[in-house]
Amino acid sequence: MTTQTVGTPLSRALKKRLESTKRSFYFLTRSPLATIGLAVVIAYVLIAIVGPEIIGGNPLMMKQYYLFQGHSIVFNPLPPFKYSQFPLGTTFGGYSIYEGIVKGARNDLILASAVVISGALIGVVLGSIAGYKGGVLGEAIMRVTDIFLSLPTIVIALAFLTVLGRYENVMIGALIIIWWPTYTRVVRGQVLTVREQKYVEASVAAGSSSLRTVIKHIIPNSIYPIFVQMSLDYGNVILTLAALFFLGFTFAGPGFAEWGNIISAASNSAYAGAALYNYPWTITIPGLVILLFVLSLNLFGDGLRDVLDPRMRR
Amino acid sequence: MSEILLKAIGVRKYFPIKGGISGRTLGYVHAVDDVNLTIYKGETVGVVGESGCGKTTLGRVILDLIEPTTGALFYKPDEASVNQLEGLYTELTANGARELKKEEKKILGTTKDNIYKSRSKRKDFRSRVQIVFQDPVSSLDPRMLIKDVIAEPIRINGVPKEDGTNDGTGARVRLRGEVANKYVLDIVTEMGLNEDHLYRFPHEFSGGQRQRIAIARAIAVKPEFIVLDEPTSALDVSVQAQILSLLKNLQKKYNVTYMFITHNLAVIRAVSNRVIVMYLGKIVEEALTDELFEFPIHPYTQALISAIPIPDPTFKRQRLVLSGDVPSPANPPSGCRFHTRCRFAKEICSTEEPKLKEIRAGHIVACHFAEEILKTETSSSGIKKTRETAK
Amino acid sequence: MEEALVVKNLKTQFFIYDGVVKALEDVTFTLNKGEVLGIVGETGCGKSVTAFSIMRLIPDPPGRIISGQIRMGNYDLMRGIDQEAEIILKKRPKIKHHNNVIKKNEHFYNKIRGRYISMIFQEPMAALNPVYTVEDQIIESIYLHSMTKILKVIKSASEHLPDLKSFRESGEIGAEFNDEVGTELSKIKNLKKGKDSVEKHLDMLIDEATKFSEKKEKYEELLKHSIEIDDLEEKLLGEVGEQERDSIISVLTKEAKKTKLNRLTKKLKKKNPDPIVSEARREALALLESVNIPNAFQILKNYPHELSGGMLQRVVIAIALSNDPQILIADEPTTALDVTIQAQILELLRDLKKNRGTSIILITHDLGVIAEMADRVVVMYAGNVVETAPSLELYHNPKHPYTIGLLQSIPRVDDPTKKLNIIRGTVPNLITPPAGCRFNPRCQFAFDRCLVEVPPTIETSEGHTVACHLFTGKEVR
Amino acid sequence: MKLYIYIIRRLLLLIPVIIGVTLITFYLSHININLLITEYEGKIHTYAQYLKIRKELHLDGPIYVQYFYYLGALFTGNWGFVSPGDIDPGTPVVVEFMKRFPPTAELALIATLIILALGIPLGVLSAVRKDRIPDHLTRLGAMAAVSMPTFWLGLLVLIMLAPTSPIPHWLTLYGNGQLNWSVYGLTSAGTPAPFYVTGGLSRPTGFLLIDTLYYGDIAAFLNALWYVFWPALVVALTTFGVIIRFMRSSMLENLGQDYIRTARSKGVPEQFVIKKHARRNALGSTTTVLGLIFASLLAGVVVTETVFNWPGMGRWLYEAAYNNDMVSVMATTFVFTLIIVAANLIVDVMYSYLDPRVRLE
Repeated sequence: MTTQTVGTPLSRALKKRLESTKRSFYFLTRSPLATIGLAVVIAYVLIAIVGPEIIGGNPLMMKQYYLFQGHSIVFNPLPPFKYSQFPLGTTFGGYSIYEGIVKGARNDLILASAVVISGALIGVVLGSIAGYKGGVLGEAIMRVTDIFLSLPTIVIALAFLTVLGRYENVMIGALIIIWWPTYTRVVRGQVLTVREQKYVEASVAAGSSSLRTVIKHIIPNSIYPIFVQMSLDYGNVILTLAALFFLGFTFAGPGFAEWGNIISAASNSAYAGAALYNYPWTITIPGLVILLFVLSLNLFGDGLRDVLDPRMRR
Repeated sequence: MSEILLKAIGVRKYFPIKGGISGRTLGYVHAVDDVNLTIYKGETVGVVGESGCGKTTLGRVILDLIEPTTGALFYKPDEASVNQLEGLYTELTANGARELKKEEKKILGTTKDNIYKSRSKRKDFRSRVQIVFQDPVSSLDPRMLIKDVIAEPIRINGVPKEDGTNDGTGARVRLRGEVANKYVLDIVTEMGLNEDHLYRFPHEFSGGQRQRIAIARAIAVKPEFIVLDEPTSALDVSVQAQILSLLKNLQKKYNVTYMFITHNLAVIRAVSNRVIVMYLGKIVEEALTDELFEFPIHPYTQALISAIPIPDPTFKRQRLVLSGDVPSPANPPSGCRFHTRCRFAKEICSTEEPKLKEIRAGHIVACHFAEEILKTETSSSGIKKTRETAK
Repeated sequence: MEEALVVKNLKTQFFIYDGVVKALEDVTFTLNKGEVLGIVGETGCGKSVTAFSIMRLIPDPPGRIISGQIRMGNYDLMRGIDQEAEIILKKRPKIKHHNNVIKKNEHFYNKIRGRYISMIFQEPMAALNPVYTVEDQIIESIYLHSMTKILKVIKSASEHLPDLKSFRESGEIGAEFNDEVGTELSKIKNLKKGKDSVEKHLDMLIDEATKFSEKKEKYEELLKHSIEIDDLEEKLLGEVGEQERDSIISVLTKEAKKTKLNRLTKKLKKKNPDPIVSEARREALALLESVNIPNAFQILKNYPHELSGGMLQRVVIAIALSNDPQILIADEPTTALDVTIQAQILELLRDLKKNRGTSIILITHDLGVIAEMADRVVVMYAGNVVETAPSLELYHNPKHPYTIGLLQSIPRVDDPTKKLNIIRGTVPNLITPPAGCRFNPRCQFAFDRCLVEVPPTIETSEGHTVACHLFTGKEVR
Repeated sequence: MKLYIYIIRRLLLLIPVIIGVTLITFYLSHININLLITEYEGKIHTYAQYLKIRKELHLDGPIYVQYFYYLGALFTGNWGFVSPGDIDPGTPVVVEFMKRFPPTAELALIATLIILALGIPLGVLSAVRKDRIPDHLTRLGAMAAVSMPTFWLGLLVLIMLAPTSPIPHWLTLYGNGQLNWSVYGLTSAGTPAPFYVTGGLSRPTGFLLIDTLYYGDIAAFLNALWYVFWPALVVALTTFGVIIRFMRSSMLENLGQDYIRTARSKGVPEQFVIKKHARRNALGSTTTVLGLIFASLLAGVVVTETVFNWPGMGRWLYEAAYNNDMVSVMATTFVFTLIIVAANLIVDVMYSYLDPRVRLE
């Protein structure tokens, strides 16, 4: 250590930390796809925050375009890039696709965040209990988790929406019910491995209480896989939400700005005839928006896993 | 010998084996089975045996890190109560109570001062004992700075008030801020590390350095007793030598008592005063170190000693290669547990369990034929004797 | 003495994010026929990398043999390594793993591994594939290299069918024949595993011989083909021109595909196996018996997780011995085992050397094991060979400061009064190894020359070489 | 442990799971009593009548009694009737189920086959060529596929294969991309369908592919295969990324194991190191995620059936949910859950077959 004598031990240590952060960053950037993924996700988040404010109007609903033909109102789709007011065109029903995408970003992100964060919180609490305490309680938690894990995702959501009505809370609740077991399982698995580590035993040997051990050692060492799981699940929640809206289980009417809802509006009329083929942008554009977001999340999550998984480093 | 530091009576640890259709308990792994142990102040007790013999579990039970199935543990006990308890225990075992008995559990369990049963005793005990583990990789929390790793037991337990005293009577104080930092720095300097190391994470250190950190963490609260669980097994010989000498210096300075668990008999010989040999959860032989290595009596100890490779090509001796593997502790052999691999095994060995008896002064052996072996065999299996004959 | 293996200037490096790990720098030693050569050193000194380099098992990426020569008898094992190195250094870090040159060398080397050089590993628990039975994994090795032998044994067994039947009746092996089945029979006899075992072997032989006679033409054809392939392999190992070599390799590649090793598992499960499988199984049985496994026939059917560590190590040794290799590399064979089991395994290795005359490279960090086993010892430090000497000489007259320090830092069970001597510091980081002698930061005798100049290897007495500036004498290289 | 003992043990472990599942469906179907008695609409005029019907349905007792009756009805096949507003109002749910199950099973099985046939080799390829072009392409492709909304991909396929699309006519899907229901004999009305030629014949199994073969109509069989293939492909594509990812990582893990080194040290050619040693082990651990994949596959089936107008249970569930037909929704939910539970059972048995260590525990 003769070479490092500049500065205090702490500043030298901080410098080292910086090195190590750089190193982590290197591992992330080694996969350019993960970096792109992160950038795209950040862009979506920015759009979700700023976008609806710039557009103005009701931040939840899409603008509707219609014309009078004689005495009746007609909702014909508008092609993209033709009218500055509807830059991406409209769907059947005359909803602005552009507004749907921008405002939908906010709605989708809020809904998905609510689901993923609550699911992860429930998972961390129950998983830590099941993993660290074990015993009858732990066993019971895991059995219940197993039961919920064997519920098919969309099916159970549809059942909830039928029985309890089509409300926002029901939809979020149903999705949480679908997602919490995964987290419980992941956390428990992590806690079980961490619990066997000698530093946990050393902490117990030093007289540390259970709560202290869990908070100081177990949770910090088992939390990272949860972040990976969250980033990957986030995309799945978005997909499921879109599917539910596409199937018509919207809680706020057909004009609600949600990505799946735009496609729903487009395709419902498409059943009528060859319309689907004639107005392809009505489903292609919103679909690509979903695809890009979910793909970016997955790419980022995958990169994150590689960085956090020490086995991948060499 | 000097003052008794620790006394364990009738300690058993059975781990249940779950399985079958309903996940009920199918049987027990007899990890530690009916062990009586006395540790005196200031000594180093070596515990030796092969993997699966229960030495690590014994270390954990002695430190109250896992709850034993039965047994009592006393810390600096007063003589009267120990004697009374030992009397009760001999009485019970004399009646052939090999199996777990409710009565035994009751008697040993309710005795006052038993650390396993007394909450306040337990807390006090925890602040006076420490453990160092084998695996230097997993024994330090990867997400903690070394500073915090070492400070953790100090934060929980405080340190003895008068500097350097180690009689367990002084009150403990909790250190804060600069004082605590200074204290930690002093400890690591003593371990041969420097201030820079405090602000690093465990993965930035080599195996030997990590083991130094683990020892620093253990010694930081000035404990009276440390269990060293294979502290050098994962290290290279040159580093092992460094750690062993560090441990010796610390013992001299702080007057701490060690229980040194290892499978390496050479290390045991180098560091310990007294050796306990375990086989399948039982103590089979116990003696002072030199005595044990020169006059091993139990056939297992003899085989163990003869199996140590000696770094000297001229050293030739009679080799006692044991046949077969160690039986499963889930289903230990009846009678003497060693009889399946023993070259002296007779019928009695498979039916009757030998008791520990004192064969020579301070030399306790559990073997039906101990006396006969002592008469005929010692000269060929002891280390020193063979060496002399070889030359 | 005849040389079994000559390793010269072997250099292996690992290319990782932090830089290039110079794991082996100029490693040179020879292994004589029928001796046990011990390689000793601490973690990170390059013992295992040496073994893996000889076996060409360095995980790639990130590791690579950069240069060096390895000769086994008349065979040059490092053929093509310069070509490889050229490609690697040019294209690093993005080497094409499936580069043709590398692929060709791989095929060439598959003929060496398991046939001429075998290896046993440190962790017997991890060294066997958990989803295949013990026999599957032994037979695999026999199948790959000893097909001709199998077929020859079956053929000669069918010629001696009446004799075998009469042996079976008497339960004893009588007259000796001068052909393949004769050798096998005397092997079985030498195993001394009792009547049951002999009968088992004879039963299997009779069964094979009968089946052989039924489809004689098919198996004769197979035998002919197999001999042709063997000749080609022989040719490949010798000196051949580039073009011929390529053509042989392409034939052998096709041949390798035909072995269909993944079907072996199914074949072994059949109730009525074909004679080739049956003979391979019989040989596997004989192998297990030769490494003193009790109940060998049952063990054949077991999965690795059903056996103890000691047993598994015996199985691994049996696999290594399956084609009677000339050289056996044992990489810390007893480190993961208990002392009493270690004693058993060491005894087995000793017998092996005695009975089969196999040359053994024994790699370990335990100087005690080396003292018991080795005829000659190579001491390695930080990727260099620092001292080579016959065992007795090394222990009683060590020259290199590292060897001396190492010997003095072991606690001695036979002499507890001896004070432990400490080598200060730790093994250096091999990305930026110390200049000059790599041991200089830890050496108590280091002087200015050590800091700049790499010490030459000097022969101080017959067969005793040391790489240290403290000594003068004939420079070996 | 013998394999059959393991299976028995695994079957016994199912009991609590099934009880748990019935508890959930019971809770859902009894939380909204009004929905439960909608099928009596028109019969209820007075409060007394309401009470009477409530009694008939055992909805007035304590909760455990209600559960008891619910279980009884569940296991005796008395699942209620399809509500008005659906395709076949008034049909017993069990009868409807018998019609709806084969199409879904057919779709799911073919999708599973596609997943396994694509996912496993691609996962192996990706691992063997780690960090090279095939690996990058496979991973990116798989990830893009799983990131697509199922319904969106379905719609794209429909656009591509619609009669108005410029592809050759015989490649298009009939009737604007919608499979004609009469093929399945579910409705009496409808335009002529490929299989309609044999109309009036009974459907011995209800499986399109099997029935066409039963009557020896190869042309109809190929046509049916074409119809099943596209929705199955959509389901498979949006699901198989998981298996590729898992196969890849478990291949990589296995390739780093010591026994791979042992195999190489024996001189085993590289292709067999991969085929025999690494792949078999990786398959073992990959089966553990098959259950999860199957669950998400069924979710995809629900959406895909709706998009393709496939007359299976998913479509039924969608319609029932849309029309607030709670009885049908609960029935399909229960059946879907049972299918997943059964799939998990099969997966566990497969795993224990592939990896002998599992049987030991």
